[in-house]
Amino acid sequence: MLLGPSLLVSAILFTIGVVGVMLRRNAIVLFMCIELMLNAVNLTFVALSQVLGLGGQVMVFFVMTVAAAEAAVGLAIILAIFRHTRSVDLKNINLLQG
Amino acid sequence: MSGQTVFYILAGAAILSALLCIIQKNPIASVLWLISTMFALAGIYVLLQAQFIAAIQVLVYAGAIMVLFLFVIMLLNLGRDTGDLRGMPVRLAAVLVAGGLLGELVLLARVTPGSMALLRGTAVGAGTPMASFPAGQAGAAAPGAQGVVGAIAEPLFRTYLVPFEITSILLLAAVVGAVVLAKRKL
Amino acid sequence: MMPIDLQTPSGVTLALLPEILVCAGAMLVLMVNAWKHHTGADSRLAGKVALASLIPAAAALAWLWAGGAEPEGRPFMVALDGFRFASLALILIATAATILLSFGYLEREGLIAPEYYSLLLFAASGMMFMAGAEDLMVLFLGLEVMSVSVYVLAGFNRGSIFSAEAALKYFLVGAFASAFLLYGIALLWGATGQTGLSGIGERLAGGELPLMGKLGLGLLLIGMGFKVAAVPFHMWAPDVYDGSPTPIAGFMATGVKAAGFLALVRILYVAVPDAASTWQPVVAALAVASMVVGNLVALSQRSLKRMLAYSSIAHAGYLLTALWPGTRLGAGAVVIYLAAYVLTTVAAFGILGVLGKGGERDVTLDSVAGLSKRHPWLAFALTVCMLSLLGFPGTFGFVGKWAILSGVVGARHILLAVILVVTSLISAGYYLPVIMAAYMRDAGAEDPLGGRRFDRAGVVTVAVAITVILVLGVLPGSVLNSAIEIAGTLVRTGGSSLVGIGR
Amino acid sequence: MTFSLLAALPQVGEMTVATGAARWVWLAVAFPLVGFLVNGALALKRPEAKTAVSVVGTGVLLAAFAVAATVFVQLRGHPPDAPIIVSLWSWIVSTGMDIQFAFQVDQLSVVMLLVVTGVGSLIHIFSVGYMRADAGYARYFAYLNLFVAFMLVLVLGSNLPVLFIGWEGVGLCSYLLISFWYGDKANADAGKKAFLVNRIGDLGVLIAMFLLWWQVRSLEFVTIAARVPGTLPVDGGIIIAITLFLFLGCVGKSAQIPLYTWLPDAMAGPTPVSALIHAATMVTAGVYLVARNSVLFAMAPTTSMVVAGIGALTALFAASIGLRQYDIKKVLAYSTVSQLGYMFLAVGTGAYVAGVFHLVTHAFFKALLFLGSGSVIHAMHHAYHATHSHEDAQDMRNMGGLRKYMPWTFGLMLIATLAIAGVAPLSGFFSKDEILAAAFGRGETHKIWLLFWGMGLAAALMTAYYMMRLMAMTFLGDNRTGAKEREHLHEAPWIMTGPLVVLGLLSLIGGVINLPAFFPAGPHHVLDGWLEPVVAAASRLMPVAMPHGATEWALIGGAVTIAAVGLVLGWKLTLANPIPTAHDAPEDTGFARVLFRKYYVDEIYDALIVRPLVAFSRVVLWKGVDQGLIDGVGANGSAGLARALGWIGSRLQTGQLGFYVVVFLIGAVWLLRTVAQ
Repeated sequence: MLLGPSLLVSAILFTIGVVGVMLRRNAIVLFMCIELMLNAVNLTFVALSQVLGLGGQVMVFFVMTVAAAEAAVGLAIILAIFRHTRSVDLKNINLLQG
Repeated sequence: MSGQTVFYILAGAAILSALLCIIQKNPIASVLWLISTMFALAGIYVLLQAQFIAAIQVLVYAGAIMVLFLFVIMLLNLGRDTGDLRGMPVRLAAVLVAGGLLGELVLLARVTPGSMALLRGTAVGAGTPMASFPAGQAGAAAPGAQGVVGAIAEPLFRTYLVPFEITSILLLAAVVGAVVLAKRKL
Repeated sequence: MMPIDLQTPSGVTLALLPEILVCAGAMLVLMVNAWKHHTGADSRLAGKVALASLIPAAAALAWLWAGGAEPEGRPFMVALDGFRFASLALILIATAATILLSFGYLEREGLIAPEYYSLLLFAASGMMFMAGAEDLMVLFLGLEVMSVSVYVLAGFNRGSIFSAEAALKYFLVGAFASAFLLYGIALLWGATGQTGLSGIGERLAGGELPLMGKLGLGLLLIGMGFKVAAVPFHMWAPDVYDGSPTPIAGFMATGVKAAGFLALVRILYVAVPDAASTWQPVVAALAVASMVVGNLVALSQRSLKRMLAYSSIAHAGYLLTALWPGTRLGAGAVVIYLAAYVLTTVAAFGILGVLGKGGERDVTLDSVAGLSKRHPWLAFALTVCMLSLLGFPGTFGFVGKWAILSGVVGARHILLAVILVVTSLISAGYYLPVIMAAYMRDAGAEDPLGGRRFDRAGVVTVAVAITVILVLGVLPGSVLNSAIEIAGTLVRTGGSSLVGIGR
Repeated sequence: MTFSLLAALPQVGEMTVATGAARWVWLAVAFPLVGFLVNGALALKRPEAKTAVSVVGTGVLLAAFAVAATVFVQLRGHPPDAPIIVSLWSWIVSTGMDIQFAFQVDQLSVVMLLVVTGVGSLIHIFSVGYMRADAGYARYFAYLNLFVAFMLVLVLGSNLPVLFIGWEGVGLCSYLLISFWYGDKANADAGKKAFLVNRIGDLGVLIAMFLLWWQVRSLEFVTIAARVPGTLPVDGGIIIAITLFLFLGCVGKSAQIPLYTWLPDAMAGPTPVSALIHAATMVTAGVYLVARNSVLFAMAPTTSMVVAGIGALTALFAASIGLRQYDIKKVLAYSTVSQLGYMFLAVGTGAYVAGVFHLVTHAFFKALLFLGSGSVIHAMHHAYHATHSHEDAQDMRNMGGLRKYMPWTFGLMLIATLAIAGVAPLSGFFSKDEILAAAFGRGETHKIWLLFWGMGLAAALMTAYYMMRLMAMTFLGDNRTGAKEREHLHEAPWIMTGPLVVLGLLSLIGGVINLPAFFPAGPHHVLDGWLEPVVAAASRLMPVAMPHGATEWALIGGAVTIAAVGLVLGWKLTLANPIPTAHDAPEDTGFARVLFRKYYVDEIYDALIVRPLVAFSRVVLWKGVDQGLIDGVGANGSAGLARALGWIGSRLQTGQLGFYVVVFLIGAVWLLRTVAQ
């Protein structure tokens, strides 16, 4: 059933996503790392749904919808900031502070 | 080749692609490696008997969402971005913190179907949403049949009707929001 | 009593009527937008439609509440109890106030895009789904509806780089936190086989949470901690409030935070009351950190907007303290404090909105100097807000703090009570100078408002809020009673013993 | 159980239903409140309408005094068996909690009511003359009226939360009035200091309140007094904690060691404010609180000893600082701190009546001294103003020989000086003597009280000395104001001197309210008898053995001698050498300098507490975390760019999303570790 190994892979992918979020300065790539984290969670859902029933797979479906919605809004926000700074590098995006 | 071997190969591919995705300086390369991860995951889903999810993983996730990313990167002409990674000290800090996180999450590897036996017997019992709808017996279907589209559609439109409707609102709100922000002139 | 069968589509429709009507309102606004889209009057019209569409939602809520709607059989997907109704009422109040305060603000700032109101209503419906969720999936999706809308609203001032930055920061950290929340839901589901909150509660009754469940609960708390801006998941809040249009900053500080806390109460009190030994230390630590950091950093702020942002972090700490006991009194204290906080904060951000322009980033103590001379009523309202936030006796804020302290002391956590009192003493250090400046410093040659005025909607909103703060500060009895009664409905549906009771 | 614990226990403790005038006691609060509203409105709309402000401002106080007097007469005619509770409305009512907004009328609150409204009226009248020229005249009276309203809520409240409203309210008004002349940054700082120090004390009251709620399930004074003796063990940990936290509140509000530093700074406000708030009324709230909860303190002998010890120490310490001050108001400020110490010595000893007695007489003579000094400052200020001199109008080295120009003020202040010094048969003599006798008597049960008594005696000597020094420097000897200024010195107008005369009379004969048995004339122990119902329960728990016969006479003889010696020393030593004016005066040296610098307490607090805090936040949070971590960790010099764009406020909030995420994750890792255990 590969439950334990699947959960482990999921945890590793989630952590890689987290590392990516910390490491990257490009807003789009950073957002991709968040997508990676969502994918890792999906793996957990699918793995657990072997034991707990199809509910998990339905949830994956919802997560994909959420990811799509977030992608639409997120990329729009990134476009908006690009219009102001001509860059999506987070090191330039720190006017608000203190 | 046994299923187990395939699983480990796919898992290795997924992790490797993910790692490459986060360390590639070129955003386009990152996107491609992320898509590679998603394909590997789709393979794992098939092994875990979630064929439908595997299909939409490829179609929706890798196919649609990631293409949108690629499109925006191309649109903004960010392909040649360099020096995108944070400096060495941050990398060290990131690895340390992530090590702590993984150290906690890795405990999940110990979970086995056996340790969840208690739940398995009651998974589709009186307490689950799935059994709440008289017709919603899909959960009781044999594992082999779980990949069938109908088996997912059934709970989706019955048990999970409310969340499903909420996703429609979510998508509408996202579309309105994206238009408001991205349109050049309102 | 009005039993509603949540298993049937018609029952669910009935139970979700307030949410559905708010969504319908949002779509109605969109349709109005399609024809009227250009002038300030169009924007105002959209606002009025949005406001009007809250009325049927409120009526539906009142009908459900007064009729004593309750689930036939087990609760399913959506809760039907006094606590949900009170939650929805709070969210509707925050939304209505935000709409009223937005009329004048949007015109003044030239933000003529009627989609604003539709997004506001979408966000409100998300909050309502979230706060009334009986199922983790509904909770997550409600949270996403709310978040996606608020991300956009934060960046609504498209001409301002600050607004864009606020949206980006809020979005990136928010999506990041959502992933944690989702992981938590997955693991909690994995540990219990349930996504229904009362189902989880029943499964856990009397037993111990397995490790997977504990990790799930932890991840869930991280995600929710982000939404309510609890330290150390708070870093986004000051920047995002700072950059967002002021009514939206107020909406984030009130609606988003209220929805977060109400959902958190439901999760902790209905799903995992028996794991209190797991979550109580975490909640206590987050509470202490939020109170200390929020209040200390607020001391060093010059900009009033940022000061209010840090103050809202501190208030998240107070609310976490209220949450801690796990008793009926604890849930009641959250409701009562939220009510006080929402009213006060809405009014405070409303006043902030007329004190400055272009996002109010430059409003400092100097901007309110001598306010009492030229605008005595505005100065008075500001004073009441500050005193209520401070928890001064005679204001609603004091009653809220009183309720929190009663709950915490009743559950025998004296240290938490002491820290709450000490940190709210510290908060005098930044609330009082505002009053000082308004009354005791001389105004400059120019009118501090520079000709800006509240329109009628703004005046009415702030006046009503201030009146309620004062009246309930002096006569809080009935509200306190009903808050505890409301909390009772939640604890009963939990169906398991709560920590504190029975000791 | 938590919840059922909250179920209201039946109210125990006797109380009487209000009848007659007592029912209308709330008018005493309502009048000043109306005065505040009217004057506040005038301040905003027509600040130039000074006559209206004067009439309203003082009228409401006189009306309140009339109410107080009527209630007093009623109580005197028909002494109730138990406190009269006048419940106005249900304030915080919820399941298991019923806090009424109620006033408690009994012998103690009526005494306080009379003092606050009586002395308050006189000070209001004085203010009409003193503040007339000030632009913020209406605002001043609005604050003053508001203060009186809060003060009356404080003394009338029938439970701790209502008292707390007043307690916080007077603190707020004090803050507003100290920084009344806010243009000067020092004044605003003094106000802030007073407020913050007071909040530390308020914290104590709040915690005590919740401990009481937890243990006794009531916050009504009557119920607490009835219920506590049966439920809590005498001198047990809980009762000690409750009383110590209450006392922390008193220490803050009544300016005792170690929280006294705000009071001398509070002299930055107008002088009548100092008289009303920082001498006669608000600062005595702590003494009132102890007397009001005498049963609790009597049940905690350990706390009582702490109270008495802190009181004695403060009396001595503050008096010694007073020896070398040059600012006339500073001398009086330290004198107030010292006299408050006496009152705490009394209530800590169990002599609650003596404490209240001294509170009353102190209100008379200290208000007189402050108002008198106000007249002096008024005169000096006018003189300097007329010649456009910038000398310090409050420095006693610039005064001298004012007796000639201000005979009334001199005479009246002399009465007050003799009263505070404890010269028989003035008011201060009786009250101070009663305190010292009680402390001495208690020495039989525990030797440490003999030490407290000795400290009180030493403080008495110093009191007599510094007061006479003040009089000598101000009114005797040659005038040092300056030749040109001299001709502008004159007595204050009658509207200011009038109240002084009344206060002088009260200082003179105020002792009559509680004459000791040995005194040849008059009714004896009136106040003892009057307050007997209030303190009876506490007195039974902690009886005070007053010395009698030869011991008593010896004590009185000693006290009078000490007062006489102090007075003579103060007079002779001060005038032994010519006093240089403030301008030419050399720096003090040696111990005198230590005294002048008030034992460097402000500096020590600054060095030990304030600066480390500031340094911590600056060095650790900013330099360490921000500059060290952020820049050091290398955000590629982004911090530099950011700084160029202008940093606002907190430095930890760098605006760098990456840093936020790292903080987020550190929190997440910690949180998961905590829950996974």
